[in-house]
Amino acid sequence: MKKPFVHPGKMIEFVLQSLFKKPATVNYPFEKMKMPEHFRGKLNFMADKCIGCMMCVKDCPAKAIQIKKVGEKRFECDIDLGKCVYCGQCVDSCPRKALEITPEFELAQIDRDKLKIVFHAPEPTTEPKAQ
Amino acid sequence: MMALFKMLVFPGLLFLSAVSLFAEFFDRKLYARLQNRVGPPWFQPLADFIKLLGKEDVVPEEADRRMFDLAPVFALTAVVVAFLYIPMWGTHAIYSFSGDLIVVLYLLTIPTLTFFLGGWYSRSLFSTIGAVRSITQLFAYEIPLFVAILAPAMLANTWSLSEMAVFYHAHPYYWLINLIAFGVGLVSLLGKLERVPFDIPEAETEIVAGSFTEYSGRLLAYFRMAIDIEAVVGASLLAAVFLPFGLGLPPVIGFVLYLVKVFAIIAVLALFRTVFARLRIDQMVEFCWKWVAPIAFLQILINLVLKVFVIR
Amino acid sequence: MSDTENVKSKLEAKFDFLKDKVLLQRERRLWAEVPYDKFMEVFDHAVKQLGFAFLNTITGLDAGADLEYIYHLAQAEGTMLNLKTKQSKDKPIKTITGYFPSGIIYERELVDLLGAKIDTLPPGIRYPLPDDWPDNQYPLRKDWNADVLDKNVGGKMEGENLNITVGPNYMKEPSDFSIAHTNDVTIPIGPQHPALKEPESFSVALRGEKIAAIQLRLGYNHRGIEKGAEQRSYIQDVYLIERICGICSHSHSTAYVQAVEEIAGLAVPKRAQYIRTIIGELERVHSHLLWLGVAGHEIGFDTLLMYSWRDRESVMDILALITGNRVNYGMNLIGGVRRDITKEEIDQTLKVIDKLEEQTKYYIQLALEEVTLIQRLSGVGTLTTDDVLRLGAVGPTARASSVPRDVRRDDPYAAYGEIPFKVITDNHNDVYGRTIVRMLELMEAYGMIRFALNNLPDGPISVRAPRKIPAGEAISRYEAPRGEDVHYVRSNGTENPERVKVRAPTLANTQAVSKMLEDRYLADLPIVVAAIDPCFSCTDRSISVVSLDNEERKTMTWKQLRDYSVDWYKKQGVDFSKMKRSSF
Amino acid sequence: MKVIDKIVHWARLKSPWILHFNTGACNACDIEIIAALTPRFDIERFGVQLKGTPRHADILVCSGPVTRQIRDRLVRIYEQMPEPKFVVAVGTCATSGGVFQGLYNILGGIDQAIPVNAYIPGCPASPQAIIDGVVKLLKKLEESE
Repeated sequence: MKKPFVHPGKMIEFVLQSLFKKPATVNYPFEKMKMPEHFRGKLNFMADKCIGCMMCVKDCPAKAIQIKKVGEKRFECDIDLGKCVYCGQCVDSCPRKALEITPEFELAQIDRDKLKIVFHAPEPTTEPKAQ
Repeated sequence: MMALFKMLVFPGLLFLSAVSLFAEFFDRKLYARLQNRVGPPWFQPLADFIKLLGKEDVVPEEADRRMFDLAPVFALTAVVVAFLYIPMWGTHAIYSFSGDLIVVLYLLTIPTLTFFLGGWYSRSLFSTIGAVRSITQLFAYEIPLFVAILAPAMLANTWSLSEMAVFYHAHPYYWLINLIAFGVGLVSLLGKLERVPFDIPEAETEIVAGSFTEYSGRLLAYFRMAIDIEAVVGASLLAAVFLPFGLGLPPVIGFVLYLVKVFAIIAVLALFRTVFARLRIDQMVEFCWKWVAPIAFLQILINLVLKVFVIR
Repeated sequence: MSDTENVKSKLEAKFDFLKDKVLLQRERRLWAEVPYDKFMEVFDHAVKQLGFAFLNTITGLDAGADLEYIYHLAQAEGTMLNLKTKQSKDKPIKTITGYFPSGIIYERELVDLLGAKIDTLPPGIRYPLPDDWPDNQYPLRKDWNADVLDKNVGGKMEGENLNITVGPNYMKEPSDFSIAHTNDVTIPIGPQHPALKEPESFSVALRGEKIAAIQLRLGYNHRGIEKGAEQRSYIQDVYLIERICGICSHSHSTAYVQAVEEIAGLAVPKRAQYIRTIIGELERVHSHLLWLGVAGHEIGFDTLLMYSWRDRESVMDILALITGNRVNYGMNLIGGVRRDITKEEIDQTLKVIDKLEEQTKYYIQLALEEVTLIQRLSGVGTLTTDDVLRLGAVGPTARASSVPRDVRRDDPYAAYGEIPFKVITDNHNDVYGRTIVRMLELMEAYGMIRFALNNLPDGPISVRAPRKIPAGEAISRYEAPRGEDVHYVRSNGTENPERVKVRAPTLANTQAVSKMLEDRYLADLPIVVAAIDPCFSCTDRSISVVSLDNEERKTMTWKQLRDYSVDWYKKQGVDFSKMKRSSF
Repeated sequence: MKVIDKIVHWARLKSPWILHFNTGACNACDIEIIAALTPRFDIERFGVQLKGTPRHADILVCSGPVTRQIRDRLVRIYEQMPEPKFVVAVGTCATSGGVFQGLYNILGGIDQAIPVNAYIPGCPASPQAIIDGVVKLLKKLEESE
């Protein structure tokens, strides 16, 4: 095998240049970082749009979402952020766009139970849905 | 009383610890900046040290308790004592006698031996392999280091560091003769401190942390401190032997100059560890004996010739 | 007549009972069902006469009283012959390790997961199930239920004192590590070890600094995805299969959806094909940059890790921008892709690609010139062309040994048929060669992404797929960054697949690791293992043992096994009796 | 004595050394953990160092659902760590099993085997999310004193 041309310390020049450059490091968490607009983070549920078809529950690969009927055309949604894999399939499956995905990613919790979030149904006193 | 102060506070243990912790920070920060990242804050080595002191000590059941505990303490003691014989500024160390150079070299070998003992008596597989590698490596870099330091000593015709300083102070520019040996010294120091490309005894991806795999808490803190101090003492030794210029300056400026020399050497070591990959143990030994040792002997030859025909 | 038709007619001419029975599903896909008593004959003919020299995998299925086996064979030209056969559950089938040594893991898998009986399988440790798995429980059988398992039982403790033992007695099980000489020190590497980012366990017998023998236990990552995929719907499976591996997630999900689309007869729009290709190549870029950094880390060159990962972040940004996630992109959908690429995204990607190209050129320079790098990579982990063919290595590992095996060219999928690119090969046969191959592949990938973005066809990005996929079967191949990824899907007309079989590239490559480590130093282990770019979460299997030294085996049972394996290896051209004990 | 305790507590918060252990993950979280160490995110800013041995580590960073084969190894590594020690579960799988829930070789989240101090969901948890989780854990520790 032919021995390649060697050059010990080839990187010296390159790394010394870095001394005079700003580091590539971002100042997170002291400065908030903006995720791309379509980044898949925490889910949001708009209870007034839900029709209770359960397509999201059916298609969820991680059993993270539950829809409960709490009254006439009123649905409550439990999402376990500790189970959700943030794939967004439920958003795609929903025929009424009742679910949306937000770029929020800072979801860490000390307490496991705090990862279970509930989106309550709108109060029945509010005017019954138009249309 | 003054002697005790000198030994324990300035420029002894306390001062040395502070400089060593700062040197570790300097090394890590520079390493990080060379890698285009921010790196640790200035207090990081101190925080690491205090945290480790406050942690639980776990001693493996199979380990030899006494040797396991003693090894880090030995290492720490040896390097601190070695420091007392190295002149920092001016021409005089805290203590000196006519053979102190040999004692210093000897004391600087002890940390490596304690790495071996600590690793060996951990009785863990990774520690054992790390320990054996430490010793194998010792034979590779130690002889070139001795020979390299022999060269300037020969020129000065003394075995005392302080007397060497006097000689080079009397003959400025003579230190330029020893530059080749200085290079050898730097390479050997890399091996002594077990740094990339010679970090084979603690190669993380092969044997976890080598000799230190089983150490935790206080004992690990001592070992880390010993290595930090060894870095400063090693750099001081190289500075005293190979860079003896500006010795007649007033104390404060002389002290600053000394620090500049030491940190310059540490910076070079940091640069080395940034740009090289780790060698294998066989490659390392081969490199040291094929290249480093002959170069050191070349320096001896040069100095002999100069001594016989030029300097007298 | 095309090559595939040629093979079909040859096969039908040779065997009467196959007359008009060889199904030509599409170009390069042949299926044939053979009764078991004739099977070995057909198999032998296909391998030796028709040039099907590469075993992709063996799929096993539970078919009631019988077990069904499908042997997926491939030709260098890209034609795949899928030989099906059935054998009763309590009757053994013959091992095919005589033809393909690499087949041993696929057969082990059949034994563990389906309870197949294989006639004289070479000795070795089990895979992929845990050590304390109950007897006679075969998870892939249709009537099997996970309820029989104790919820709170993990694997048994092997080697009680992991970090605090000296001597060769550590490996109490799963099989006694008796290949090692008694004077050797056996060290465990893994499942938690700094060199390994994933859990797998190497037992390395060391003589001095040299490796005398090595044994690999995988399966720490075995999760049971294949069974899980049968219990979930096709839609859920896309996400489950995407998470087989986080680094090549797009590869797995694309391979899977392609198989399902083929069964359902969906015509995926051109634009979707291009987008899949673009994401696939972006994934290759991020994976190869990742590999470069990891390789640097394994040889103590952390600066390389830092710089290559710094540059990789810009690819991650692009992927997050286009797909909505940094890893596990969720881009695929049965019938197309979920998101379109906008004009701004194209512009931004092109910009990043230009920058990365500059940087990659520098890394190539660095790899060619930095002396410590060459010292550590060159001549290490040698795998000759013959070894590659014999052990069935794939991807850059094969291509660095002058084997131009690349599915993108041999069996084009997505938009690869329309995008010009070169298959990179190298003749160094070592880790150095693999580095060069990956770096040059990066350059190719930039070109392909640029071409695909500039020639992106207009149109829809997906077609509607039914929830119930009609009965059928298909096999899909995909050139993942690590090598060829194979997915076999069989449907039965319901919402859930009947069987999903995954053969990840690392599984094919692990076979070569033991070979590469023969007579090397311990220090080479991390880089050699890293050089195949292992992804054990894809693999979660375990592999065979290659030993340098098998003198002084004492126990009778082992002697038996030994005689068998010596014979067995002799057939492969390795004669242990002639091997000398290596000394340090 | 009080002052010394305070200093040690301060040091502990400023020097969290981590040990990364993959308990059967798909690699996505693992590469994101490594990414958090590299220049873009560089968690050495907070004194975090990745260590190879449990003896040196303060925080065990786990990723992935716990497979049957790995469970006891996980417990043993946890036991080898010197006190005080903390566990962070990175990613949805480590939190609950995620997409792998119900598979036969999976036991569920890390908390099925060892106690967990912080959960970082995400599939995978991005490096920013990991930093966020570690910072939240450190904040919690700071308050606990």
